[in-house]
Amino acid sequence: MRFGVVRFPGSCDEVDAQLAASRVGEAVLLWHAERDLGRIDVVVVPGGFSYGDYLRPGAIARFAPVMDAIAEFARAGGPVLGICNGFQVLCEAGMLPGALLPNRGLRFVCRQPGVRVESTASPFTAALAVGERLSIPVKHTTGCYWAPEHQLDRLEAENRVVLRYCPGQNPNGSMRDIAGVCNEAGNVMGLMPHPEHAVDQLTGSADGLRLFESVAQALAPVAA
Amino acid sequence: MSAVAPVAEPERQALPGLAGAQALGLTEDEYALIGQKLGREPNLVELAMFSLLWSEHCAYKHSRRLLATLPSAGERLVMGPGENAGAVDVGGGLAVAFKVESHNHPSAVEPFQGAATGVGGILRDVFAVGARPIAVLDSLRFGDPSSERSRYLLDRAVAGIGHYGNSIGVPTVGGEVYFEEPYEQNCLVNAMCIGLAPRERLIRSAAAGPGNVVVLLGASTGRDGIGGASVLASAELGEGDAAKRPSVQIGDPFAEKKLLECCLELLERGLLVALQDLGAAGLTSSAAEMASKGGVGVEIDVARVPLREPGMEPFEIMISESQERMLCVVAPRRLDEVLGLCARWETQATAIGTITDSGRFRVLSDGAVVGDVPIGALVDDCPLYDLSPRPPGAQVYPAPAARLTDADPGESLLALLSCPNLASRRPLFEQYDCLVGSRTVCRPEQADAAVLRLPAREDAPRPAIATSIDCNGRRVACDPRSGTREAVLECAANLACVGAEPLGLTNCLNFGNPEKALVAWQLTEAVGGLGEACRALGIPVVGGNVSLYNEAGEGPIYPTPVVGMVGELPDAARAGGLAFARAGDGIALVGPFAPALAASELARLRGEALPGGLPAAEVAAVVAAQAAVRAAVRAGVVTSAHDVAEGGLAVALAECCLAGGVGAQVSLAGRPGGGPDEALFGEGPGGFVLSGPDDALRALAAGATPVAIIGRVGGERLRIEHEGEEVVDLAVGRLAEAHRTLEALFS
Amino acid sequence: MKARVLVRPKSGILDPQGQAVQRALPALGFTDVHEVRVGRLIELELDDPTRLDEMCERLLTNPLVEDYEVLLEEGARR
Amino acid sequence: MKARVLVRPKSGILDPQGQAVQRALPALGFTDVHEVRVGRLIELELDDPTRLDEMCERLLTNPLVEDYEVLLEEGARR
Ligand SMILES: Nc1ncnc2c1ncn2[C@@H]1O[C@H](COP(=O)(O)OP(=O)(O)O)[C@@H](O)[C@H]1O
Ligand SMILES: [Mg+2]
Repeated sequence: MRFGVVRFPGSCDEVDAQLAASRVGEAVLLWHAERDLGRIDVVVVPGGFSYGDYLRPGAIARFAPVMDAIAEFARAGGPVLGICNGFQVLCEAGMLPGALLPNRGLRFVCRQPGVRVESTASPFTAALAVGERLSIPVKHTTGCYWAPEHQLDRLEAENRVVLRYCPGQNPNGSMRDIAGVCNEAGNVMGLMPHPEHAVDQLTGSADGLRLFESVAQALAPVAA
Repeated sequence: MSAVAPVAEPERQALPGLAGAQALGLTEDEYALIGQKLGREPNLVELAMFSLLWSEHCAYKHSRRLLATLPSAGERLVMGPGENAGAVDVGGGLAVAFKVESHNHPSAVEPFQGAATGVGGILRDVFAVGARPIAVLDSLRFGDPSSERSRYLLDRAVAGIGHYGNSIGVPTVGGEVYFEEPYEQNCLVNAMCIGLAPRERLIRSAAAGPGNVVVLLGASTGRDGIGGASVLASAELGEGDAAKRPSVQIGDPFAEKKLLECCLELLERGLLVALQDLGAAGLTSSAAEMASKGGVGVEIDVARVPLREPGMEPFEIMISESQERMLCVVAPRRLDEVLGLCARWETQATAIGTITDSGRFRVLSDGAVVGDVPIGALVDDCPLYDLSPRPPGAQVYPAPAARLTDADPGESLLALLSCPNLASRRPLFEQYDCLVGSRTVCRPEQADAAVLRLPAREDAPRPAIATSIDCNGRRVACDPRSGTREAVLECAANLACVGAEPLGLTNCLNFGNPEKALVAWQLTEAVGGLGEACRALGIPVVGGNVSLYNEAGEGPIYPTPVVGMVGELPDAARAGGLAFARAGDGIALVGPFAPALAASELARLRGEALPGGLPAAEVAAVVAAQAAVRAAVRAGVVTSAHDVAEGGLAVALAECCLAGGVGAQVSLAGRPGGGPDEALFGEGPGGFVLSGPDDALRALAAGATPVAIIGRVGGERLRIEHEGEEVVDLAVGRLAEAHRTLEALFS
Repeated sequence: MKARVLVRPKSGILDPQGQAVQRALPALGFTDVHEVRVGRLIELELDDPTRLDEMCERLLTNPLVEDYEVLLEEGARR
Repeated sequence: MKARVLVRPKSGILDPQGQAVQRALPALGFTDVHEVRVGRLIELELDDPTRLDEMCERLLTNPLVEDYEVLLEEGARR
């Protein structure tokens, strides 16, 4: 079980993601300029401010050489998790539907909202139960999830809205309280909350660890 | 004067003379002294260099003698004042480096960029010593938020701090903000940074090895902040501020993130002889200070410096304050490796000069000498000035505007909770990432100090450090010596409440014009009080910063010696929170607390004049009470601990209720003759509110520290009796509503 | 040659920045502004404008949520 | 009427966004772009354009670090 966590210039949460992943498996950093992922079972595109978030969050990072390899990995069914800036990168790259717009409040917001599991279609939530409530922090300026209404309907119909903010706790104005979505095949998931910052009760919550455990479990037979 | 004039293009070398020197802020005597040191008149490049290094900001000409009186030694000290940041040992082979610095005047001109580049600058000071920044704290002062300008400054400064800290991935874990009229025209924006490093990897900035290469890292050089150090940082703000505006520096946290990772990797691989940040006075001060510390000379060719703007003059390049740059010294055989690593981090790196054994700073332009000065003269020979302190006959600060009249204790409590100095800081700190780095155990509003986890070690699975930054300028204005002592004690009290023991202190002395007798007195008294308190706590001052000339219009700001402290605790899992959490717990008032209304927040709301003095605290008894609280928290026998500060005991109780979402019933006895207001809202050092099982609270009284069980946690209301009469009865929800008022400033 | 790319949120896309500006105007005495949209301006100095659309679609804008318009220096053409 | 305000970093003022975009372009095959500046676009629908300069200076731009230019809908004048 080997996680590869991408490091772009300007990534900030990559080491935290590596630490979180290393609680359930091995975890290495993947340099943005690499074209070859090596032997990797799960890719994490982490949070932070790749390329300073200049122009638009994720707009420049999605052209990094490593992204071609990640797209290839995803096409082959490999699990990819985009967290916060990583979610933005995956949307910009067209690997996930929709876009992330500036928060309604226009400010950076760092908060610990409740998040409800809506779907177990992704390997990152396969081991969780629909309806479970997780406490996972968010911290971002551009986290308002947006997609055209018909696409939102389709996402819901296809069970691809993976996480929603609990009622009244939407921190950014995301449409339909969406906090995380996955692609059609379910193997690529993006979310604004930071599960890597919720892996230890000592630092506030261990609920985020469940996502890492879930994907490890989902892959276990393969890895064995 | 002398015949050894430097060789240079003559048209660039017209001598600026005394008039030029004065325009750059030097005095006639200083100009004469420069001529003496050089043996001739300085040219423009040389004069620009002197004017900056001999400015208040770089030379500390009015404060150095005072600073020398501060205790700067200690068992745990690793690096003291004189380096970019001081450092203390935190065990396990690790050291923590920290420093606080001001960016007041740039923030008054352009608050977003001023605050952002303030954070960028203090981060560089910390990674310049080889430590990875792991936390930022901010200390802010603005005028009353009823003024549009204050709201604008607040809004933009907070956004700027968040922008830089969040983007670079260093958590902002704590801070403070006060709103008082004397800061209306001259806001204060101080930022503190804490860094972590293996002890043996800390690096000093002394250059060494003639023949070694001087490499400039990071951003290209533009005309940012030309004259910034002398104009913005050392002169009173006033009319014509608009004219100073073109020198605004723009922060680029993305560039600094790459620079930071690059520098740390260069150090980890042992590729650098010395490292130094470029701050005020840019290349001039960093190169001169590195050479001075190493007792060597340096040669820099300005033609090799990558420029952002065409046509920059050599003097502009030498003093530009463009951000996100560092200077390092590299052995020639390591140069390629250094340049290669920088390229990988997309960080520009250029060899711009060499270390020499001449003891001189030579500036070249395409090989031609355009400036040549002895390093000693630049760095060490600035004249120091004695202050002429004189205590004022009467309080000089006007009474604050009255905002509250005829209030009963319940109304006073609500007014206090909702006043800008005491209302919840959530609307500020939610704009800061307090989590990145995975170390944050106690977040803002959870505990009196931020707690950051350190790597596990054999003797301690969850070691941690705690940090806090404090200063109540209004109390310092009443009594600079006692007020400063109180600021230090308050910081240490915050640490005690999470179970941490202080290891060291940093400070930023924000004062007015030291050439005025009043300010000189404030400064002298404050530094005296700072030293006394540090000695009482047995901790060193590891470094700091001085920001003078903070005045505009009506006179000086409140004297504001901001104190930042770092302490250690053995077990992060036992870090104390401030929240009442268990119904049925007893509530104890612990410590030699002697509440007084004079100079309190309530007195301010009532528009009372500032008293000319504060009651002298029994420092030793306060320190002993802190030790008792710390021991109880570390033992894990109490549920919560919170110190009594602004707003007095009633506000402290309300804060414990708010944090836990639970009520309390409390019964107080007063000083004979003192009314309920004094017992409820009086202030002074040395008081703590603890909750927990009664026997644990009673056990605290085993030492000499006074302990009184005053109530019980539970219910949904805060009820306070005074001398048997109920004086407060408020729902916790009502308290919460009052506490939320700052939200309105950010909508 | 110089080119300017004007990028704006597509109609129908929420523009909180524009709304914030619009809300702030009346207090400053500007009462006749009916709508405000805030977008981005990108100014380029380049040799060959023929690939500007491609540049806009791939990098400079997010076509899902943004519209753009290219203004060329007078006299220039694509 | 419609007005557009183009806001850009003053010359000489650091433009980190422009730099980041410029550095990203070659990898996408755009090798002929010599300079990029990133600013803001503000589009307004308003009745009276005479006070636009005042609006720009007081609210829409930060005159310390930004320049601006007003483009009016064709035919309109101030
Ligand atoms: N108030 C103070 N207390 C203790 N040390 C101080 C104080 N002010 C400045 N210093 C020390 O003096 C040195 C020079 O400070 P400064 O010029 O601000 O450093 P830098 O150029 O690295 O920012 C530093 O080592 C700093 O820690
Ligand atoms: Mg320094």
